[in-house]
Amino acid sequence: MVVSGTMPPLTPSAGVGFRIARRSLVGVLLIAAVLFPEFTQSPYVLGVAFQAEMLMCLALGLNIVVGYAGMLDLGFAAFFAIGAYTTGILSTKEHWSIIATIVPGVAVAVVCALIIGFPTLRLRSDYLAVVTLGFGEIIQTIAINLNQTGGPTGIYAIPMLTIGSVVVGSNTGYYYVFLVLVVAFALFSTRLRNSRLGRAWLCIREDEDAAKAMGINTNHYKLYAYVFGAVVGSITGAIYAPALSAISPASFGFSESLLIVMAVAIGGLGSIWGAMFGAAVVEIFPEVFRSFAQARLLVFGIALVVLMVVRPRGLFPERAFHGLGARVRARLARRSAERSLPVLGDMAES
Amino acid sequence: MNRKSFGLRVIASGLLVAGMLTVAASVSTVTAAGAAKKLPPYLIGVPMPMTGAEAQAGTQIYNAELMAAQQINKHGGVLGHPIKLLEQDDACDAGTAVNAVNLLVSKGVKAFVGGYCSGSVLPTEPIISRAGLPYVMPAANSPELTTGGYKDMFLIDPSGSGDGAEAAAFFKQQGITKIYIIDDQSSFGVAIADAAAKDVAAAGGTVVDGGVQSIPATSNDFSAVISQIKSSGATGIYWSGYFSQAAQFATQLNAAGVIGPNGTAKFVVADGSVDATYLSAAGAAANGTYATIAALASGVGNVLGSHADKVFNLAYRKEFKSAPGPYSAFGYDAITALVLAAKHVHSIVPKRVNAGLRTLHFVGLTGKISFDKTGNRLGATMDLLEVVNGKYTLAKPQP
Amino acid sequence: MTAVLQTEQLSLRFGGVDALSDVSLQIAESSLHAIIGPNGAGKTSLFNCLTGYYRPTGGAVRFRGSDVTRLDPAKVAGLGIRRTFQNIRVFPKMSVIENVLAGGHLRATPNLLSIIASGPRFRKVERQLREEAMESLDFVGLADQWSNLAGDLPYGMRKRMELARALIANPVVVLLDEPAAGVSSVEREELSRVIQRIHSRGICVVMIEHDVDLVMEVATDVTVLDNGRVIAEGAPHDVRSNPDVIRAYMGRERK
Amino acid sequence: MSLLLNELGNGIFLGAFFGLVALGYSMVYGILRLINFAHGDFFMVAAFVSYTILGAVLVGHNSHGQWWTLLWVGVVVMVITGGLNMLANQIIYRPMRRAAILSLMIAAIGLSQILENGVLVTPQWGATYLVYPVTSPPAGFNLGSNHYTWAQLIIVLVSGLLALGTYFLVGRTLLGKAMRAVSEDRIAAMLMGVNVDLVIAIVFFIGGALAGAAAVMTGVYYGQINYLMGFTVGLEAFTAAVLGGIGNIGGAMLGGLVLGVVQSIGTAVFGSEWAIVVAFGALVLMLWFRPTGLLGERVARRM
Amino acid sequence: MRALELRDVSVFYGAVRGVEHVDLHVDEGEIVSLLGANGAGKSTLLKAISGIVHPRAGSIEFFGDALAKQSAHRRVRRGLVHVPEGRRIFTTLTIAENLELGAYGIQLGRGERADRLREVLEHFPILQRHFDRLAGTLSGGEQQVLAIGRAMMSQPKLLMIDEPSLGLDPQKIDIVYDMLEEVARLGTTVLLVEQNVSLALEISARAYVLQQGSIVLSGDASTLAEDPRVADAYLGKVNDVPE
Repeated sequence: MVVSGTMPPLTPSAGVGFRIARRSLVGVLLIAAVLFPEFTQSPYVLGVAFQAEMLMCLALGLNIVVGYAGMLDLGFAAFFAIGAYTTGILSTKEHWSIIATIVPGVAVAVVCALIIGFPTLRLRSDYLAVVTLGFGEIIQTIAINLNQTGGPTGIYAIPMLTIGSVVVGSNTGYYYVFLVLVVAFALFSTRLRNSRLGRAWLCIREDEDAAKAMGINTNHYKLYAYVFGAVVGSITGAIYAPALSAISPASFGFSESLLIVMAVAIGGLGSIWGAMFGAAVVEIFPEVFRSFAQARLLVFGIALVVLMVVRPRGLFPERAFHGLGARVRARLARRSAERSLPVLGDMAES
Repeated sequence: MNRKSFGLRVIASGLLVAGMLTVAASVSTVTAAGAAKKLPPYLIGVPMPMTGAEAQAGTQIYNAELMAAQQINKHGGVLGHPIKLLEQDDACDAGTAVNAVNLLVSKGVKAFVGGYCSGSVLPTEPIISRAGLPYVMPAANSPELTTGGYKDMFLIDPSGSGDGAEAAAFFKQQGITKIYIIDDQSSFGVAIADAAAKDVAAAGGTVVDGGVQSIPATSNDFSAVISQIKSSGATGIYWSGYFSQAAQFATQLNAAGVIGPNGTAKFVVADGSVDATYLSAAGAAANGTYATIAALASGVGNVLGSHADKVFNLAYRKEFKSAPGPYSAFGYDAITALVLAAKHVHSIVPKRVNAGLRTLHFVGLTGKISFDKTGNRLGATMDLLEVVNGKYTLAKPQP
Repeated sequence: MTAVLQTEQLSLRFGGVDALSDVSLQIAESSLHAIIGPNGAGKTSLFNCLTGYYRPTGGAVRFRGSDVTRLDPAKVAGLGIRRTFQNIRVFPKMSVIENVLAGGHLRATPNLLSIIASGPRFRKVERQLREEAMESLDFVGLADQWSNLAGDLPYGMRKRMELARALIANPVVVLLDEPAAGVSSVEREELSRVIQRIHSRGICVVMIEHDVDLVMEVATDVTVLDNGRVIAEGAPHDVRSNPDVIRAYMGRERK
Repeated sequence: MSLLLNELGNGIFLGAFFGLVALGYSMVYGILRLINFAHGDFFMVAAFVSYTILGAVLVGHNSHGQWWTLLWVGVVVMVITGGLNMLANQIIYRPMRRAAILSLMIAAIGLSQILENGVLVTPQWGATYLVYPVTSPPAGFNLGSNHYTWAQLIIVLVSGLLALGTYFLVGRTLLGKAMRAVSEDRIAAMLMGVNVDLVIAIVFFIGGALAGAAAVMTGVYYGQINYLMGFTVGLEAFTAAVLGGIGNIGGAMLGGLVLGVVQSIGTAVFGSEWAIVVAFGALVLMLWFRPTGLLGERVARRM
Repeated sequence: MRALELRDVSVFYGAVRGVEHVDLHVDEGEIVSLLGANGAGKSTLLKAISGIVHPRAGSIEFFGDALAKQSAHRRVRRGLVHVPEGRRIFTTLTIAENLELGAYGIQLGRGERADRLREVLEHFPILQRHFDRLAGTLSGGEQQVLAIGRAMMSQPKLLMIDEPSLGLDPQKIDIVYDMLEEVARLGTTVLLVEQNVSLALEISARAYVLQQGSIVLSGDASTLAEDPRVADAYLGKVNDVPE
C-alpha cells in the first residue's frame, strides 16, 4: 500500500475535523489570554496571573525532563535559581541589562546540567530523583552561603526589564512577557515532541533497552532533555528576577521543585496542556483558599489528594482524547459484532 | 550599659504606661467628637508568615498587633477611625508575599505593619513604595530592607548591630578572646552574626574556626559543631538564631560538658532566642547561659519586673492562651508607632503618616523608639541577660 | 560468500557460569540464518553480544570485517544491525506509527533549528519517514492499526509491529529472537511468509527459533548451540539429522 | 584520629535516627514504589501524639527517667502511628493501585500538607515549639574526647533492635517473603494466595510504627517538637534509603549510618554550612560507582 | 463432579471487551484446553476465574460454590491455582523462597511446608540443583518448571496454566507436558491455555475454541483435532462456516 499524499498525523485521533477544532480552541484561548488584562485592573489578579504563567514556563521545562524522558527531577528549581541569580548579580553589580543577562544565565545552567547530568542520568529513576534533589539543595546552600549571592537575604533592587525602549514595570507588563514565554515554550515543546528528539525521549521513558535498539544513544538524549529543561528553567528565572525585583534562596528550595513536579503531574505527565493547566492549579488554588486563613494549605492538601485519587493520571493525560476515541470505537465494534456473530452450538452436546 | 540606665528604663516603662493611657485619652476625645460621623476603618495590611517554617513567629507577632489594635479601638481608634488589621499569609515566600501585598493594596490598605523574613519582604517593598504607603516592620532586621532605595520603610527591631556589640562587649569584659560564632542561615541570624564578628574583631577577640559558622535552621543535631568547638578551644560561643535550636544547642553543649557545671565556656544567644520555650526546653542546661536583647523586650518582663511588660505579658496570655514570642512586643510597638505617628500629624493619609513616623519619638515596650533617615531604629538600648535558676535576670555587671 | 556478521571465539561469563564459550560463527551476506538450541544454551546471550547489550568476556564480533565488539547498542543499531526481543519490547504508550518512526530514529533530521522552526527540510524528512512507516506497517499487515497505542495491541500484532520497526531502518541484518513464540500454528504460516519476504528484500535475517518446522521451512543456514557452544552448523537438513542435535535438542516425535 | 572517632560516634548516633525512619520509608517504597513524602510527617504526628499522651500521664511527675512510662507510651504511639499510616494507605493509596507512581507521590505530598497543616491548626498543638514532657538526663560516658549520654546509647540500641527485628521479619518469615513477592509482582503474589492488600497494609503499619518509635526517641533526646520537624527528617531518610539501596532493609540502616557519618565529617572538614553539600556530593560519588546504592538490589536482570 | 462451571461470563476492560457470554465447564480430573488466536480472550478468562479481573456478568462455580465475590487469594486457598502467562516467578527471591510462597495460601505449619518442599523438589530435580539461587538467574525453561512447581506446592484441585510451552525448546516442552499429564494423573484437574493447538489437543480430553471473546467451538479433543474450523477460528473466520 502506498499512502497517498496526506501525511498521517501523529496524534491518532487528530482527524481533520478534530484538528480544526483544536486549532480554533487554541486561538480562542490565546485571544482570551491576550485580552485578559482588559478585564481586570487588579494588580493582585495580574500578579497571581503572571506568577501562574511563570510556573507554567517551569512546568513546561520540567515536562521535557519528567514527562517526555521519564526522569524524575526533584531539583528543577536549581535551574530556575541559576537563571534568577545570574540575572540578579549581573544586573545589580555589573549593571547589565536584563535581556543581556539571559545568555550567561542559560550558559551557566547548561554547564551545571552537564556537570550534574553526565554522571547521574544513567541512574534509575528513584536514584536520579535523590541526586537531583541533592543538586537543588546544593544550589540553594551555595546561594545561602556565598556573599556574592547576598546570603540568605538574597539580591534586591533588581532593575526593571527593558525591551528596546520599553520598560516593563507593571504586573500587566510581566503578564504579557510571561505570556510570550509560555507560548514560546509550549510551541518549542510541541515541536520537540513531534521530532526525533521527542520520540527518542518517549522511547527512553517507555523502555530504555529497546530504545537503544532503535539506535538511540540514550545517555545523550537524557542529557539533552535535562539540558533543554535547564534552558527553559534558567530563562524563566532570568525574567522572574526583575519581575519580583528581589530574589532570595528561600524561593528556590525543595518545595519550589516539588511545586513544579506537582504542576506537571496534576496536569498529566507528558502533556503540554496538562503542564500549563497543572501550573495554573498549583499557583491559583492556594490563592483561592486564602479565605481559609491558616488552614489554606490544609485545604490545598485535601484538594490535592482528592484530585489524585479521582484523576490519578492527571487532568489532561497525554492522549486523553485518544482514549476517548478508542472507547467509542470499541463500543461501535462491539455493537456490530453482536449483530453479525452467529453463535455456534456446543459441539460436545449437539 | 549599666545598672543605672536599667533603673532609668524601669522608670521609662512606667512612663510608657502613662503614654499609652495618654494615647488612649487623646484618641478617645477625638472619638467622642467623631463618633456620630462613624468614620471608615483605618485599614492596615499585615503580610505575615502564618504557614510554613515561620508560622509560629508570624502568629505571635500578629497576635500582639491584634492586641494593640483592639486596645486602641477600645479607646476610640485612630482619630476616630477604628483600626482594622487585614492579615494575609506570606509564608515567607517571595511569590506568596507579592501576591499577599498586591491583594492588600487592592483592598485599599493605608499602611503596612508586618513582614518577617527579609527575603520575602524585599520584593514587596517596590509595590508598597509605589503605592506610597508606610511600612513598619516589627521583626525583620536585615540592613538591606532600608537600603534598597525604597522610602518609608521603618524597622522596629534594632537587632543586628546592637546585639553583636553587646555580645562583643560581654566577651571582652569576661576576658574571653577565642569566640565561636554560629548562625542559623536565616537572614535574621546572619545579620546579627556578621555584625557580632566585626565587633568581636574590633574588641581584639578572635572568631575561631575561620569565621562565622552556619547550621541550617532545620537541623537539630549539633554534635559535629560541638566537636569543632571543643577542638578549636573557644571559650565563648555566640548563637545567632532562634530559641528552639538555641535550647537544643545549649542542651547538647551541656551534655558534652562544654558549658554547665564542668564546662569552661560561656554560651551567649542573640535576642531571637530569648523565649520561655528556651528556658523550659533547655531546662537546667539553660542556667548560666546569656542572651543579648533590645532593652525591655517582651518575654522577660516578668522576671525583670517591668510593669508595662508584665501587663503586656498577662494580657497576651489571657487573650491567646499562650506565651508571647520574642518579637511579640515589637509587633505591639509597631502598631503603636503607626498610630502615634498618625495622631501626631492628625491624619491617616499615608503621605502624612510617613512624615509622622520620621519625626516620631516615644517609649514603647521595647524601649525608646525613633527612626533615622533611612528608617532604622535609633537609640535602642541593649541588655545582657543571664539565666539563673531557670529564669532570666539582668546580668551583673552589665558589660 | 562473505560474512556480514561474524564472531571469533566469543566467550561470555556470568558470575562463574559460562554462557558462551568460544563461539565462532559466520553469518553470510543475504542468508537466513537460524540459531537453535535448548533453553539456556546461550542463544539470547549471543544476540545480546552481537547487538552490544552484553560485553563479551572474550573474543570478538565483526561486522563486515570491522570490530564492533565494544560498541554500545545504539551504535550497533546505527550500523544497520537491528533486532527484536524475546519478550517483545514495544513502547506501550506510543502509537503504533510512532513506534515504527522510532525505529527510523537515525534517519530523521537531527537539525534542531529545523525542528524548532518546523522548517521545510524537517517536514520533508518527516513526511517521507511517515510514508515509509506506513509501508512497513502495511508490509506486516498492520496498516489499519497505525493509530492505536502499541500497548493495546494483542501479542501477535506487537510481534509484527516490532518487525516493522526494525525494517524502517533499512537494516543490513535483522536479528529476530523467537519470532514464532506464542504464535499459533495458523498465524505461523503468515509469519513464515513475512520472514521470507524480508529476506527476499536482500536483508540478512538471523533468527533464534524453537519451532523446528519453521526453521526447516525458511532457513538457509542453521547453527545449533548447546551449553554455550556450537555443536552443529550447516544446511537445515544436515543439522536436523545430526545425532548430537537430536540428543540435545529435538523433542520426541509426537503422534 | 580522635576527631575521626568523635565524628564516627556523632555520625552513628545521628544515623540511628535517619536509619529508623529510612527503614519505614524504604519498606513502603519497596512495596509500592512510592516516594512517600508523607512518611516524615507521620514521624511528626507521632511526636505530637506522644507529647499529648505523656503530658496527660506524667502530670505532676518528675520528667527525668520515666523509662517504663516511656516504654509503654512508645509502644502505644507505635501502634497509633502505624494505624494512621495504614489508614492513609486504605483511604488514599489503595484506590490508586493502578495510578502512575508519580501520581502516588503527589498524593503523598498532599497528605504531607494535610498532616503538617492539620497539626498547625489543631488548638493544643499549633505552630509553636512544644517542650517534650520527658527529657534525658545528662549522665553518660566518655569516648574519645566526646561525651555521650546513656540516653544516646539506649536510642542507638533500640534503633538497632528494631532494625534487626524488621530485618528478620522481612528476610526470614513467610510474611516477609510475601512482602518481597508483592513488591516484585503484585499479581503473581495474589496468585500464590497472598492477600496483597493485607500485606501492603502491614507494611504501612510497620513503617508508621518505626517512625513512631523514632519520634518518641527524638522527643526525649532533642527535647522539643514542632509541626515541621518531619519534613527534613523525611528528606534525610529518603536520602539514607537511596544511599543504602532503596527497598533494601539492611541498606536503609546502613545508609542512615553512612549519611550520619558523612555529614559529621563534612561538618568537621568544611564547616557546618556545607554539611549538606558534602552529604549529597558523597551520594553522587557513591552512585557513580554503585548505581543502585551501597547494598544495591539482588536483581539478576535478564535481557 | 464439576470442578469448574462458568455460566454466561462477560469481562470488560472499561469499554473494551475481554470475553462475552462464555459458558464453560471442567469436570474433576479432566484436562481441558482453551484454544484461540492471540487476543481471543483466553488469558482474560483465566484471570476472571482466578479473580484477578472481575466479570461484569455471569457466574463462576468451583466445586459447586459460587466464586463471584471472592478475592483472588481466597480462591487459591480453596485449591484454585493459576500459573499466569509469562511465568511471573519472583526473580529477586531464591528458588526455595519461590516454592515456599507457592504454599502461602494454604497456611501450612513449618514442618509441613518443609515436607511439601521436599516432595515438589523430588518431582522437579532441575530446581533441586539451584535451590538457593535467585530465581532470576534461571533460564526461561527452568523458570517455567519453577512456575509449575510453585503451583504444585499448594496441591491444587484445579490448575490453570497459561501457555506453558511459550519459549521452550522441544525437549523442555516434552518435560512440561509430561509433567502436566502426571499432575492430572495424580488427580488435579487442569485447564490449559495453549497456542500450540496440536500439542494441547494431544493431552486434553476436551477443548474450547475462543474467537474474539466468545466460544465458537467446543468438543472432544480428538474430534476438534480433525476439525478445519479450529484453524478458521484462528483466522477469525468461524462465522463463515455454515452450521
